[in-house]
Amino acid sequence: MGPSPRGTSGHSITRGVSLYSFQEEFFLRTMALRDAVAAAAGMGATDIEIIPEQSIAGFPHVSDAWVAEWHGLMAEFGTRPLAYDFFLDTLLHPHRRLTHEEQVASVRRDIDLAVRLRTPLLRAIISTPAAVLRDAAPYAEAAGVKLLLEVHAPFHYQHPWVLQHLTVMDELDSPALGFMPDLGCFVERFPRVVSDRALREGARPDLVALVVGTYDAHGDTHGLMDTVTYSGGGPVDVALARQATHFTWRDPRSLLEQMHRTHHIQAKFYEMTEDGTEYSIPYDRIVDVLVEGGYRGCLSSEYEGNRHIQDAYPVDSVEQVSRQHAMFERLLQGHEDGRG
Amino acid sequence: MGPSPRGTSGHSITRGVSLYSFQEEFFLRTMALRDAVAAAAGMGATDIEIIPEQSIAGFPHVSDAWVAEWHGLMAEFGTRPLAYDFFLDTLLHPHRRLTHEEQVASVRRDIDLAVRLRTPLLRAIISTPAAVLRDAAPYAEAAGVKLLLEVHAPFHYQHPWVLQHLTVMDELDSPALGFMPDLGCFVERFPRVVSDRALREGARPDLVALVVGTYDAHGDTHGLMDTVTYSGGGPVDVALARQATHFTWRDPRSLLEQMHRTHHIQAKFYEMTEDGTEYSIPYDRIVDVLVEGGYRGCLSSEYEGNRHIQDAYPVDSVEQVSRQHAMFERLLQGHEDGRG
Amino acid sequence: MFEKYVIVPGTLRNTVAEGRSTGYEIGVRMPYYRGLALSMVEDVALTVDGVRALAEATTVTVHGNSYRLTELGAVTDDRWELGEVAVVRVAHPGGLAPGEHDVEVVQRLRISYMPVPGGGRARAVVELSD
Amino acid sequence: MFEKYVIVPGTLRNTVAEGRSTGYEIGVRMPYYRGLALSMVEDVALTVDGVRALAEATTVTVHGNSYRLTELGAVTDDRWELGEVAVVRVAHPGGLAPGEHDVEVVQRLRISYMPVPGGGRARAVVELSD
Ligand SMILES: [Mn+2]
Ligand SMILES: [Mn+2]
Repeated sequence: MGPSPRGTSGHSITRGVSLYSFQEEFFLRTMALRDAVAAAAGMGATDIEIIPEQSIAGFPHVSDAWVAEWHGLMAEFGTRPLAYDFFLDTLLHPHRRLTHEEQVASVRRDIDLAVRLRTPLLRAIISTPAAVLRDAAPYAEAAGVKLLLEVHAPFHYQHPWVLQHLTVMDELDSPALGFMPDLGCFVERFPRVVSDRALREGARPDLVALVVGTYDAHGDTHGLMDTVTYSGGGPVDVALARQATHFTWRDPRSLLEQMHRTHHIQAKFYEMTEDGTEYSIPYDRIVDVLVEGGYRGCLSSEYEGNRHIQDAYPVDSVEQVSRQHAMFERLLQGHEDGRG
Repeated sequence: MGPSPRGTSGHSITRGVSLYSFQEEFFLRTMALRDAVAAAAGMGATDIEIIPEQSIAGFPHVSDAWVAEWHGLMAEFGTRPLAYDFFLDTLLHPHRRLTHEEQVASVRRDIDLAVRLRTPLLRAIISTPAAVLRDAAPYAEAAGVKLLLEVHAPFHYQHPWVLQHLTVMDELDSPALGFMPDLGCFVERFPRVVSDRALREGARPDLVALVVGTYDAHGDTHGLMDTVTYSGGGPVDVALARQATHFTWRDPRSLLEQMHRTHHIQAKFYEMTEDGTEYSIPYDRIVDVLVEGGYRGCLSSEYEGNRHIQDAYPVDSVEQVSRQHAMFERLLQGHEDGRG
Repeated sequence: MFEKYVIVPGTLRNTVAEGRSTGYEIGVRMPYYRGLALSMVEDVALTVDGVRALAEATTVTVHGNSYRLTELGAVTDDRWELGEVAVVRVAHPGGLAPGEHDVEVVQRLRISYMPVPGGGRARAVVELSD
Repeated sequence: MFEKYVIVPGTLRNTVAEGRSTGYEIGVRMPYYRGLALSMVEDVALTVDGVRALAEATTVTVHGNSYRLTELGAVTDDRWELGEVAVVRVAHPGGLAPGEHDVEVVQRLRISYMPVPGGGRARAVVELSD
């Protein structure tokens, strides 16, 4: 069920696409599911990650016809279903939070659907309480799927919230629990698609330079909103400063800490440039770390640049994801001489 | 004009009180200016810091009679006027920011009044732009007063905003510019007056323990609000998590970095316990650092606990400030054997 | 996110019953990257030419199913799908005058993993269609 | 900060002109530790028994000087002093009924050094005085 090692090659990393990447086209109905799978296959991706709440009208009621179409597409394009991203709507009702039992039931519902879609991995959204995964784990184990906590910025393996999950994982020692890092944790440079949009919306160039410069120097973003306010910045400037506190940079080697529990990776990106690199995330060093750690799993494209350019530019998610896959291929190639 | 060294003693630190400390009593009219000065003198403080916008009705119009009363009080109680806290209302008008010239004029207005009150030191609020202090410095120099930027949490001497001020200070090399650290930068333990109030307002004890524990371990407060949300916390819990991101802890030795430009210190505190220590700020180590650095100036009490207990308890600011001064005396005594 | 696509041009119309204009309607998308049960749609506030529609006078229609805005909180078994153009109707006797109108839509979404409300604000000048 | 002291008990009264109740008034303090020029007082919104007073119907009086709430933005030469009990008056023909009322005051202050508005919300049950 896991990705298959490539025999003589020096790594065991496969390439995949999360359909999250095509949210712009799905939203505007310019691409349908078939187009998306065809596009992924066309760039040599073998693995498909799906967000059912995005791709399946009528969710959580999914017809057998829809499931049959899904598997038909996989067969037709030679791809395999790999991951299923679930949400957990603890605030479903206006005046009360879902009980623990209702939360576990929500995860079980998603496991049932994952079994139908044949996705062996489930993305547990970072907000999922450790106790909920603990109590859903036996069901997942019986179903032969894994529940993988998406470790998303600003979280990390020493964070109090993630430590609660680690405690459960240590106690339960279940093959059904693990992690799925989102590479948005490793934003080394401030994404220029974000600062460029602020400029289009009237941000002051000197304040944009201050925010970007502070972030890029990995300086103290505490008080950055205040600094922008004191400098006479307006709402757009202050919002940019706030965004600088939402991105995080940490050493990609921190991925090694839980490599034995890492079964999937969401390869978040904001902008693949024309020269084939990601503007803000150091994919070259990240891939080196993954190979060094013996990561066996998928790099699953998660394009999130559309929201930052859609106001002014046409969005071409397929082109962006294609560039990322060309980069993956180039970087993985460097490890296919058996030295990994 | 500066504090006078104590001859054979090992330090040159004086004790003062900022009238900010009596905000509860001023607000409720249970103390008047005379009571406040008498209280300060009664605890052996020699220096008085005033916030004119708090203590002088009719500000910025201050009568000669008021000024005469002020100096009369100083003479009567044997205290001296030391510091004047100015604000800078850049947002005075609803739809436009004060121009640079208007901001400089606002500081000059405060310098003029400081001369009348004979306070040689002015607290420049942290939001004051470096260019405003640069252009007000000659006027301050001529008036024989100093404009001291209050370095308040979350700021510090490496912060981009403070670096702008350091650049101006380096360029101008004026005796009229310097710093006034607020010891609220050194909150080592989460103030229990804050967490206790959250509990009174219905915060969940386990979440309060999480927030306090994370802060006290000097852990990552990034994502703490999210963690509390994911754990089912409500608005009071989330607000407490937000407060944990507003307090800062850093090594008191960082005070040494700009000691040559440090001419005053605001001795912020939240709670003096019955055993005579501040609950959250390590005053013992701070005083050691100040003596080591040869600080010549005042420790000016700034009690800020009232707002956290006023909902449930009677506020006794005089008792709190008295305890702080007993602590100052004890800690300074340890350096009066000439070893400093 | 998706602010630009929230207000759908060409969908502003007066609603008519028995030959009289009873109000107006407009097509609106949700600014989010997945569908959401309607119970988590806390508000869809329309303001046309500076006049804010009352929640009590507003209904939301998704794929043919109509709900009062004030009753959405109970609707856990129907969803506003990704990119779906919902029809938001406002009872406003007399309807809108012909020509262009300044339309603002403020949406508030209860997103379980966010400590602050989701949604957003969109504004556009829209011509009344027949 | 100071929320507890914002609404002053014993100050809720009907205002009377020519024998008729023209509205009501109440004493209110500003939740801040210094005085502030009135131009920075962005809002003092009173809600009594769930009915929100219109800004246009509200005046604020400090040390004998009365201003319309909607015109405070221009008042840079008068201040609401620390702890001063301002009188907030609302034109409301007929006034309030005798007995207890649920009073809420929401203040918004434009504090130059804060990236978000200052002020706050206070609520209390207050008995109408004669
Ligand atoms: Mn992700
Ligand atoms: Mn201070």
